[in-house]
Amino acid sequence: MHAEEKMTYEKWPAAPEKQTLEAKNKFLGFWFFLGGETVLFASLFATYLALKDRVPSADHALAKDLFEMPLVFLMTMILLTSSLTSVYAMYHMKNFDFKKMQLWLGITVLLGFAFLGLEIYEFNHYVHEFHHTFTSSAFSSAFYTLVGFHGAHVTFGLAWIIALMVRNARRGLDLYNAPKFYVASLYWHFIDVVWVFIFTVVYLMGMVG
Amino acid sequence: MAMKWLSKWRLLSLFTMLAFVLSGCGLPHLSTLQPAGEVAQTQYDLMVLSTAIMVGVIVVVTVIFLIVLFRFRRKDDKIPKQVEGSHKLEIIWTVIPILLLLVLAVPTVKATFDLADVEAMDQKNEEGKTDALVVNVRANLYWWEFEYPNEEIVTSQELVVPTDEKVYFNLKASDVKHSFWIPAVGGKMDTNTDNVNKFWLEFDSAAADEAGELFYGKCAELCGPSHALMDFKVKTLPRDEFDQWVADMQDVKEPAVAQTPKAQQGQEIFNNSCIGCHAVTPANTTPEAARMAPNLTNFGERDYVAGLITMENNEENIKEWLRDPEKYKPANKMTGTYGELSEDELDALAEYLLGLKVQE
Amino acid sequence: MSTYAQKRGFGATLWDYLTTVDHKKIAILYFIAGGFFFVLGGIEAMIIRIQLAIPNNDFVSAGFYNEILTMHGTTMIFLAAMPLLFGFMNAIMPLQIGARDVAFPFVNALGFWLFFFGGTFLNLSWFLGGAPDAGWTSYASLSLASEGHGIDFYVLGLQISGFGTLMGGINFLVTIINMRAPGMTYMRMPLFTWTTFVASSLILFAFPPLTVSIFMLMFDRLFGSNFFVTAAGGNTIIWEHFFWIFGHPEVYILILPAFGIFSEIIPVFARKRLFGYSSMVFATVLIGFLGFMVWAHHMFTVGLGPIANAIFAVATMAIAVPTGIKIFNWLFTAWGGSVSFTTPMHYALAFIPSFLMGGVTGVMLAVAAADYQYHDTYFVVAHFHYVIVGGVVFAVLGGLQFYWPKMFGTMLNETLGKITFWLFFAGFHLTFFIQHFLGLWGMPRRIYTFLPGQGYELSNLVSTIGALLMAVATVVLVINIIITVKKNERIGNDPWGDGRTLEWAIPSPAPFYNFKQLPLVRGLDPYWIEKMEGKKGMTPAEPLGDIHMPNSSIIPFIMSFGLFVSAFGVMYRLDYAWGLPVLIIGLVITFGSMLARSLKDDHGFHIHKEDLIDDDNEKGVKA
Amino acid sequence: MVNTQTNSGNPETDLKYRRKKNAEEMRHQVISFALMIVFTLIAFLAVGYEGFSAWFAVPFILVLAVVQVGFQLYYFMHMSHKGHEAPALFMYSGVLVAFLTIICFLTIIWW
Ligand code: HEA
Ligand code: HEA
Ligand code: HEC
Ligand code: CUA
Ligand SMILES: [Cu+2]
Repeated sequence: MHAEEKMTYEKWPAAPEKQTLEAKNKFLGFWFFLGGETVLFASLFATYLALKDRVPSADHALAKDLFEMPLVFLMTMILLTSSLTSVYAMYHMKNFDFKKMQLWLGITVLLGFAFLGLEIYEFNHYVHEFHHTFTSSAFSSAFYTLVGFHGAHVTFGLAWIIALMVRNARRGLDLYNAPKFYVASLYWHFIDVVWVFIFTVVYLMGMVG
Repeated sequence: MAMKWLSKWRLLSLFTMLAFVLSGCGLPHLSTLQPAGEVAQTQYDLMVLSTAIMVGVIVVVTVIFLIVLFRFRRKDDKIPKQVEGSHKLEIIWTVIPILLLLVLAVPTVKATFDLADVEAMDQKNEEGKTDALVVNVRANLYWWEFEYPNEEIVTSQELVVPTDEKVYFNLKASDVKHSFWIPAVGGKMDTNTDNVNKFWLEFDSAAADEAGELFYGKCAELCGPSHALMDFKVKTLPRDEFDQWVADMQDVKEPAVAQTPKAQQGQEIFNNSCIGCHAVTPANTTPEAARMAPNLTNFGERDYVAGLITMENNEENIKEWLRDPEKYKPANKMTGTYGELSEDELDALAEYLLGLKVQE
Repeated sequence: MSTYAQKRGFGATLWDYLTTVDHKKIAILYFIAGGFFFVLGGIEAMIIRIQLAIPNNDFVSAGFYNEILTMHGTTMIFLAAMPLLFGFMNAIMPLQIGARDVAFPFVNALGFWLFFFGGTFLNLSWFLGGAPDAGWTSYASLSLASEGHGIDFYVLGLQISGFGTLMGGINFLVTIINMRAPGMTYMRMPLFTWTTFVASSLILFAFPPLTVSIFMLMFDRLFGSNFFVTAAGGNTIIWEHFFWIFGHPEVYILILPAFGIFSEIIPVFARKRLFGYSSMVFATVLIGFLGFMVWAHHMFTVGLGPIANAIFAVATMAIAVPTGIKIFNWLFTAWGGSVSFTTPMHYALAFIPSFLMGGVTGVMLAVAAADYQYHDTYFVVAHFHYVIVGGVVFAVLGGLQFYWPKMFGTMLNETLGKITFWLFFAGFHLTFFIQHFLGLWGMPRRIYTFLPGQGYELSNLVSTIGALLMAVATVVLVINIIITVKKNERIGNDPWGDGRTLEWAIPSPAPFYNFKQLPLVRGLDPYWIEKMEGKKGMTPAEPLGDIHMPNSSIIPFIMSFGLFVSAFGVMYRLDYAWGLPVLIIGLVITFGSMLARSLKDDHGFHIHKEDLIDDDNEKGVKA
Repeated sequence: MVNTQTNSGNPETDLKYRRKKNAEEMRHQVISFALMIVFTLIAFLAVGYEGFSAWFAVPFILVLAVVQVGFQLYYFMHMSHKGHEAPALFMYSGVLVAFLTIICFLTIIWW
């Protein structure tokens, strides 16, 4: 079975993301990449924890001064929901329903943008209200780097999903692009995994003090 | 004539050096193999123990290796038996190394804790001082400062300590990371920029005797171009002489007034160009940040200029140093900070500096 | 599509290599670049040794020495040893498991070009204001204080080449898991494949901490952050931990593939299967695992406290056990064998005592309390050159002689090979044995000169003479290579006569699709099994059919080039107005080519079975 | 590569069966999503509620985070399905290294 072959619902396999050798490789390689990303984010978390509230002088804002629950809660809900919507997209992918898959991916993208917008608002707020900038203290550097790396992942994920949607808009699903969609959705979930720890370790633990 | 003498002297030193190489233990004031105190002794014992184990391992492997090398050379074109392995052998060479490592691990852990025991530094008496002798070591780009917090004095480049008792150290760096090491007396400890490290050393009087009462100390962490030259010296004294030295130091309340006219001229220059960085009083009341250069209170009693063993402390070398410190310690922080000095001024400064003594 | 004509001009060959995605050609690229950097790092080593030959020498200045020293360590580890080993992995591993290619041929090429441009960028520092000078460890307080752009070159160059390494690692992992020939179970994989697997896993988990810490150093130096700025609440010990969380696994990333190479050489020339295969595999995995729990043994003197020091000391010692298992298994592989002393076998045998010496001094260093004495002295320098040169470099040199026929279809000269070996062997021990004593006599490492009268003169001179012998040996090797290429005498599938693994079952050099039909693997050492049963080659596991091949592509080159360009932008952003635009242009190139890659379908092409049948013993294919 | 899907011989029923399986799985996904939302709410409430001390709240919300991430990995990312042995092994190895790093940075960075 060649990957680029035109597909019909009847021919569509149960695990389209792992049908060809290329797809299997992509699938496995991407998981390994996520294993590496786990360590990458762990390193950033470790740095953040080591540098939390380390500021040059007493008038700098600390974690407990900065964070506000409602905003973080909203961001969390948005991102979590986007994880579910991307599961829906994959559900329709398995059922060979290209239109619905695109629709759910579209919703995922919108939620992603909403999250990103809030994050930008949040950072802006810290900078202007608290003079908590990237360069103001070790704490701020670690904070922006950790949360910013996550934000960069969100941005990259959005660009990736959009590129896939646009590229495949006309030709529909086949065994060549199914693994691409699948892997992109794995990436999106992983972003969510990281966020779960960010809201817990950075924001909630920051508010506890 | 002088040249000839010099070359003879060189030859002689070459021979003594060769002798040391042959004896394999290095110089008594510099070598970890000639331990001159409790810490170095502990470490030396560990070295001996571990070396013995390692030699044992090497012998076993070498014997097998040589047998392989000579007995199993290819002689014919036969195909040898394809052996899969041997559980018995596997167990042997798993268990024996584990046992050997246990033998090594136990004293390792014990020594690691012993050498880290600095409780005496926390036990303050009613004056808020410790009964134990404490020295605060501050490492700076290419020079060392030694502050005695209980005695409230500061000195540089040459650490002065009493023998046969534990001396405790607080270690830190003021610019980049360095590492404080007196090979013959004990292992090193880093001077970090982030925190104060603590450890202790003990200087053995008999070994100090053999080393000529002067140990070499080194910086053991790459810290810039002159890392290689960031040496210091350790003078050991019996306790009573040490107390005397402390008292003499404490006696200097004001900069000593130079005696000869030449030296007075030197002092004047010094007060104009140098005092901004170099103190000539030993009190530790100036804040650290303002102590930008070696304290010179007892400079005249030091053995070397800038801690360099090639620069014995005499008039010629002081002038050499002042002419162009860069030549002797690349990238040091003194170069270019005090303008040109004429030969005359150099003479005067040298005389003044050599006169800076606290003891008779 | 494919460009596989036999005779081509220089331009076409160059283009072929710039666009290749064939693992065997990428291997050659790794060898050329890695070999070049090895000579460069070697020349830097010679400068070090000449400077230290006599006391108070002024062959180089203090500042320049620190640059040389830093670049020697960095180049040797990141740009010579690792890429050379990657060369072997690319050249041999897919053949050993009976694969047509690696899992991601495109990514494979990308990995190489990233390494290449990263290394080039790093070395351009020599011409652009000075190289990094804070040691290969680049400890934060010093690397922040370092003036000029040296450290920026280090940070950006390693970042780029590090991405390449990471991709290579993932690629090998997937290849080994997914692309094994029928019958090639995990416990039938040759040891070199196993060590590639474990080393790749180490890469996967060790490089991210390096990436993060290098990013932080870059932000601190170029973007004003404060991770390591103590005055602003930062902490420099963070850097040290990250560096060694990466750095210790890194040394096993180097040594494990070397172990693998020796595990291939010894059975072939002892004509005996590897003794204790399964415990060899187990030991490899265990070394990889323990490798992540010992990093703080590089930081005993930092002041982590006795508890941490004791834990890390004991954990470090534990690694001696699996390594010992390996040493004895090698010895007992040769024991009872029929040992023929070819050049590769010279290296393999010399490796055992040499590495052993380095290994046991490693265990001595693990004695935390005694390490307070050894640390940052020439004792450590002696230790790690014993393991690295006696282990990794011997493996590279021996492996080169061993696999040369498989890669190029010709044999390196054995006599010249042995001359190289003996010169290198003698020079190596002469250089580094005496350094143990220098360390014990109180000579710190990383010093640009030493003062006379401390008893270091003679030993340093001896050490320098030894180093020169190694240089001569390297020159002989280069001559050998030139002669061999000139002569161009072709050889057959199994030139050593006793090949055991799959790679020896196919022509030398392997055709670009490797296996016309995937072989059926019936046990450990599959080729040997078939030979012992009197067969000439492997039994195929599939009927002859079309072979699917990937297309070549220039995109990996362009993508890496984009990062190379943007690195200049990042670095000069604050100095020149053109910095920012260049940074952006570079990123546009990279992300643009990434986009191009993902938008344009690439289904590869097929070699038709008719084209395969009639070229039974030829290398190429009419495309 | 050979088609590996299970085949009853009758493509019609096969597809129906698969559809049903997929729908069932999707229901599970929604349930795990609901649980994740609940966990998140509890975590936020635990922090917002003044009555809990940090000694209780911090470990508690960490446990919630770990459970939630388990859901993400095992359900949303299908790590519970077969064919994920190698990913699981490598994720766990990554977690181990991650854990060591974080423990280290929490204990021996500052004195
Ligand atoms: C290929 C590279 C390589 C390898 C394989 C090793 C292997 C080992 N290394 Fe080494 N090491 C380096 C490269 C390597 N090292 C480098 C580059 C540095 C310096 C970095 C820098 O600062 O710039 C360093 C530094 C270094 C230090 C820090 C020293 C210091 O700076 O103070 C320590 C301390 O524990 C150490 C220990 C070990 C140990 C225990 C092993 C073990 O794996 C060795 C195990 C092997 C054996 C022990 C031999 C065989 C075993 C037997 C025959 C069984 C019986 C043996 C016994 C019972 C002992 N190494
Ligand atoms: C893979 C790793 C590797 C390898 C192979 C080597 C190989 C060598 N190393 Fe290196 N070394 C390191 C890794 C390595 N080193 C590291 C990590 C450091 C620590 C750096 C730091 O502190 O930051 C170090 C430090 C280091 C020092 C300590 C410097 C100091 O602390 O001040 C010394 C000193 O002797 C040294 C010497 C040598 C020598 C003589 C070789 C020889 O084996 C080299 C042999 C190779 C050649 C001789 C090739 C040269 C070829 C020619 C000259 C051919 C002629 C040219 C043409 C034909 C064009 N090395
Ligand atoms: C910017 C501050 C600065 C000024 C001004 C300065 N020095 Fe120094 N001096 C230093 C520093 C720093 C060192 C340590 C250099 C080293 O060892 O790297 C030093 C070292 C010395 C030493 C050797 C100290 C020892 O203990 O062995 C002498 C002697 C000396 N200076 C004399 C002088 C004289 C005389 C002048 C004025 C003419 C002077 N210095 C001006 C900073 C200064
Ligand atoms: Cu100070 Cu090296
Ligand atoms: Cu190590």
